[in-house]
Amino acid sequence: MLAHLASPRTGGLLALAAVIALLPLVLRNSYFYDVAVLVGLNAIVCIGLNLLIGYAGQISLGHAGFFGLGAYGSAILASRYGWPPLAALLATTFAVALLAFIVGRPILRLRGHYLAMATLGLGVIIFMVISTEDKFTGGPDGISVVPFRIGGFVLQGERIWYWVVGALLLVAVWLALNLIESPTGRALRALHSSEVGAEVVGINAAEHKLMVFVISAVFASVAGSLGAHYSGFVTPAKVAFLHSIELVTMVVFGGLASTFGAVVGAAVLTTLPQLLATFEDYEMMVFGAVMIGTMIFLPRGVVPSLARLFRSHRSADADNKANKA
Amino acid sequence: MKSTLAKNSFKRGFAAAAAAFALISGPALAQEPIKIGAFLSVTGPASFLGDPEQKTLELYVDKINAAGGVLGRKLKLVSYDSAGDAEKARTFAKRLIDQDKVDVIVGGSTTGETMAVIPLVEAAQIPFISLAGAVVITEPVKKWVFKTPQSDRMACEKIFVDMQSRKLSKIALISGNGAFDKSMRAQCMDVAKNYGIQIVADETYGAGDTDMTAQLTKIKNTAGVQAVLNAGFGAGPAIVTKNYRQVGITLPFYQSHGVASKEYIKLSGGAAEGVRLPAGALLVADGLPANDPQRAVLVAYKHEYESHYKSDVATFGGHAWDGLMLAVDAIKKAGGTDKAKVRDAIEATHGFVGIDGVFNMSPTDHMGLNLSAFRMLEIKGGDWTLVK
Amino acid sequence: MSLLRVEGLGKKFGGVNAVEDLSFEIPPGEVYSIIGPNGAGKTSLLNLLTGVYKPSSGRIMLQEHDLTGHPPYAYARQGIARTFQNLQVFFNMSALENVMVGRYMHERCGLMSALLRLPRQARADRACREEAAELMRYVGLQAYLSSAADAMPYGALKRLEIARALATRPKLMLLDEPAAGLNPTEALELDDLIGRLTERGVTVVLVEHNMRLVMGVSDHILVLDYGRKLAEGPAQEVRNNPKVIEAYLGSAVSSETSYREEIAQVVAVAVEMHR
Amino acid sequence: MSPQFVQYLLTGLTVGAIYALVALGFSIIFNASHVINFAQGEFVMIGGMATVSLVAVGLPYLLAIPLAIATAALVGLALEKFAVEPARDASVVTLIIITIGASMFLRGLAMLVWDKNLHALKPITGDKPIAIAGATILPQSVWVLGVTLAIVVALSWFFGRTLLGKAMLATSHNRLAAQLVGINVRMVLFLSFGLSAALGAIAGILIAPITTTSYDVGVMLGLKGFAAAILGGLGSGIGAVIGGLVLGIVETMSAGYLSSAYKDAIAFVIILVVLFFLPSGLFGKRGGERV
Repeated sequence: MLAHLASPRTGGLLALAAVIALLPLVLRNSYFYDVAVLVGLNAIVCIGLNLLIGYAGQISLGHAGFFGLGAYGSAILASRYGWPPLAALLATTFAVALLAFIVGRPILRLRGHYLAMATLGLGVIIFMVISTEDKFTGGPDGISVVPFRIGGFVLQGERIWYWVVGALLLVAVWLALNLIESPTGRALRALHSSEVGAEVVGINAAEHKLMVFVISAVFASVAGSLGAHYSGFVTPAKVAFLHSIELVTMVVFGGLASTFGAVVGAAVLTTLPQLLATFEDYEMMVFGAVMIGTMIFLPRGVVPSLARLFRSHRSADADNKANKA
Repeated sequence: MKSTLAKNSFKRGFAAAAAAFALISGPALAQEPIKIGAFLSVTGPASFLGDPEQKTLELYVDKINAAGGVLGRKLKLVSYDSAGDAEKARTFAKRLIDQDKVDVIVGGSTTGETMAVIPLVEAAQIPFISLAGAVVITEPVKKWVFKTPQSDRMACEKIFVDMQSRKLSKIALISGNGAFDKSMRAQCMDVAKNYGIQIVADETYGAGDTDMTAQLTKIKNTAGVQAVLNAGFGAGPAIVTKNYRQVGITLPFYQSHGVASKEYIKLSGGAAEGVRLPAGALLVADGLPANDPQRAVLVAYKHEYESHYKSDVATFGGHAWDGLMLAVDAIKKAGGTDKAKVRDAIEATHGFVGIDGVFNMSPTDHMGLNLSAFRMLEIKGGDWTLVK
Repeated sequence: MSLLRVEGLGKKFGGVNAVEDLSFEIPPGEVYSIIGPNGAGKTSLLNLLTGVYKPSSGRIMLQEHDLTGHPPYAYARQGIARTFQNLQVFFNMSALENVMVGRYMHERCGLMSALLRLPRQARADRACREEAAELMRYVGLQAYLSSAADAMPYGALKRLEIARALATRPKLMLLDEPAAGLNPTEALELDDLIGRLTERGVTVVLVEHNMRLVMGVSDHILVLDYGRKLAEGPAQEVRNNPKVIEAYLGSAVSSETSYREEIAQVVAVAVEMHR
Repeated sequence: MSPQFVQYLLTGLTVGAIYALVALGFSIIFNASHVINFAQGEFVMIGGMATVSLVAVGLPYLLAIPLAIATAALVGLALEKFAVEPARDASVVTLIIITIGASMFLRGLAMLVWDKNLHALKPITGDKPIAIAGATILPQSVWVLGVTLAIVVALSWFFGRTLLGKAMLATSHNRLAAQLVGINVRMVLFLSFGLSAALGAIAGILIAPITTTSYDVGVMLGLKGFAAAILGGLGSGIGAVIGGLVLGIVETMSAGYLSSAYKDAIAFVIILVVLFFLPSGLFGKRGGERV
């Protein structure tokens, strides 16, 4: 039983739940809650993106596109056409999944940098459409979004959102961990390492890549929709290439093929600009230096590199003890 | 910049020491500073707005403090760089309200940032003076939201009035795909018919584009065009201006108030000669007649800014001057920092002579400027001149 | 009734024929070896037989199924499994998980049950884990049950690929130079393993340079030269075929195999050092 | 050919030539290291901004330009030494993140060292438009096209005729083999960053008189250069040049004949379509993995 608790699955989930439950003790005011909510939303996107990049070994430099489509889909349907937000969210998510499914098939035939280019291009196209079609999207100035309401209950205020996003983050982590531990997840990891090796044991690599692409798009879209309702406003900046890069950076920073890494990456890189806020002229330089430094000294990302360090430390300890005995 | 940083942290240390001292020596020195919050696009694509705005705020907060502060209290500027990102702006606004507990917010260099923040300031009930241009900010009127710059609709109107007087009725529009450009383009299309103006060509270029001859060639080959209007800021209009001469268009050429800084003339080289644009009077401050109500204010600001920063003054910094001074004026009138009273005082502003014009706020007008705030300028001999 | 039938198979790269007009049949339950000098097209043939390459001409039939032109996973689903000369181990996973991946086809699970980890899914996963462990013991990898794949020695990795292939429950198993890079003891153990595979009812296709191994275990042998069939028949017959002896076994083989073995040893050492 | 078409073509070629120079930089580094250097655009920026600041302190072009190119090359070498070299064995994505980090660092640094303003350079030979078949072209555009052509010729001589060039080429084909025949692969890698930084700087200097320059001018040009390199096929020199020119022409033709608002989107759609049929770009290396 104890061993079960210590497994990364159960133990990690419990630890994350504990962090979410205890964090309000140090969140002094609604500004802190606000940053925490943003961390949660980014973490959800990163968990999905990590399935694609970290586990399946594909890359996407266009995920802000899916995030943005989620945000704008909800914004337009709920605010402009008065749909109930939940219906708008579901319809948007479905549409984004469908889009990912349709474009994913040709795009995912590409490899490496070509795939990077294609996804980047996809993101740019989505961005251009959103910032040009101002009749629907409000153009570069953005669009206001009504608060999220289910039935008579209105989700408003950072504190309520904190718990909602916290719960959703737990669910997202749980889903991702489940998927990775399933035959499908093993298939994804297998094709990351050797596509031909995976194919000859009966895995349809193209189908799996497409599936995980769609899943990651859905994670991004849902987080986008929620984020739009939470902030009450969306601008094309959330769809831009730089936001895609930001997301990939969070994933890599936290650690590829580590679901908790994605959460840590999102947490660090979302709060860092807040810490650097008073040094606006140095912010970009420091941010860049942090990225380079982390990648050089912790090339696997923060969580896996530290876990490895911790493990080797522990096994060295164990060796020492064994030697003494 | 480094010096300000050092200064800031020095000031912070000083403030802390002062606060500690105040605890010992009693209420006489316990005057809390008045906190002015700001979020500006100091970096990023709109830094041409945010940078002079930030510099202006820093300069004048120091100046006011040196002169004894407001109501015997020092001003304290808390400023963040929102880099043109609405999401960042929203979070920083939250930080200003909840964490820094500022008394009034001045800022939002761009419309997107401003609009993202409005729900927050309305909910927190804190006076907010935006430095962005679009009409949507103050139309419809929001209780706690004001703005200082002339709106883009006024820019269009000013241009169209000038076109009317020159009997130009068919025009081509070329604009960037940024927020400022698109908003102005939409406003111009909206009000064009009121002035009998017909827009016969409508071209766009992207941020970072290096050449607009394709769009201008298209305009050149559009039948009946009598004038061209370019809405945009930054490198775009400079490239458009150069390409305009390159493809050999000789029609009257108008720019927007987005290029109202010396930089534009420099960047375009000789190509900017003869270009007209609407702008605040700041650019021609020294050339204004002595009886112009704004002259004294403009000349003082211009010289203060230019001697302190050793760079040309831009109208955008003026927005921040107006924002800060309107707030200070209102705090004085309200006799303190009670938010509701300050708000009411801002709304009651009348005959306030600012950089962007003479402000007359009212419950139905939270900008308080009319078309006279814009002057029609023409570039002659590499400098601004007042038309007529 | 043959298990696998190949008719007029050909594969061109650019203008070069890697495999040309090849026809043969593999009877069920046998060890069928494919030999030939380097560049004879042996690995190309294996790639064709597993769908990794699409043939330029000819047909590949497994029992009554025509698999020509299908993707590799379709071959796997019809019961063809393989190992690789250049290891295709999943180094980002544990050894056990590598074998579990081999069970993939028999773990049909819906996306929803995977995401929600329904009890059924958890049970199936345990069963899969147990069976994979069983297979690892079967190929002699009991010492590596809790190892990460990237922490295993070269010889063990070769057997890991065999275990993974076995996990697909194949009718036909293609081994691409399983003895390359192994030390003599390990190579000897391989004889035994191949023997046990056929006992399990798996038909084995063996591509190998180690003639001792080939002659020891094969029922039929196909000799390739420049992508064409040089000879084919029962092992005994091929061994005594004067054409084969002359063209291949006679002069080239001894020097060639030893050369190859040397290379393989170097590679194995290099792989070890690389870790 | 209508004058309009000629105008679009000339414009497209000028814009495309710049993309081609940036794309060449991508290709050279990719060949040597299989790294996509997302800081390539920053070299363009450094070239332009360094020239501006050197001219501002009174240096003549003849001195300022070589100095600016050298500055960029030094930055390129430093980037390799301090950011890429220490992460040699890291995964592709990790290296991408490192170069993205480097680009942010350099942009931030440029903002501090120089400023946030836009700057223009004086055209090398005036700005009186030249008329060609009813269309016009700026003298500076002629410079862009001419210098690009000269660089392409020089590079093909360098890679085809010089020992160092051949060594770099050999390294790109087979790193291990190159090492075995005694090529100092690490040196090749090091130099490739210097060379491609210099190319980027030249591009930045050439366009500064046309488009103005600023600390963040590299973002968009880097992106377009990457797109051009991919379109042409990564690692192919001729691919980079053709990719750049095609991209430039497609953009201007789209702006001229279709929609100026969607010209970038159209360009990206065309890249996607090309990749769909040619997954390694127009001139990229074909062939899958060996099993």
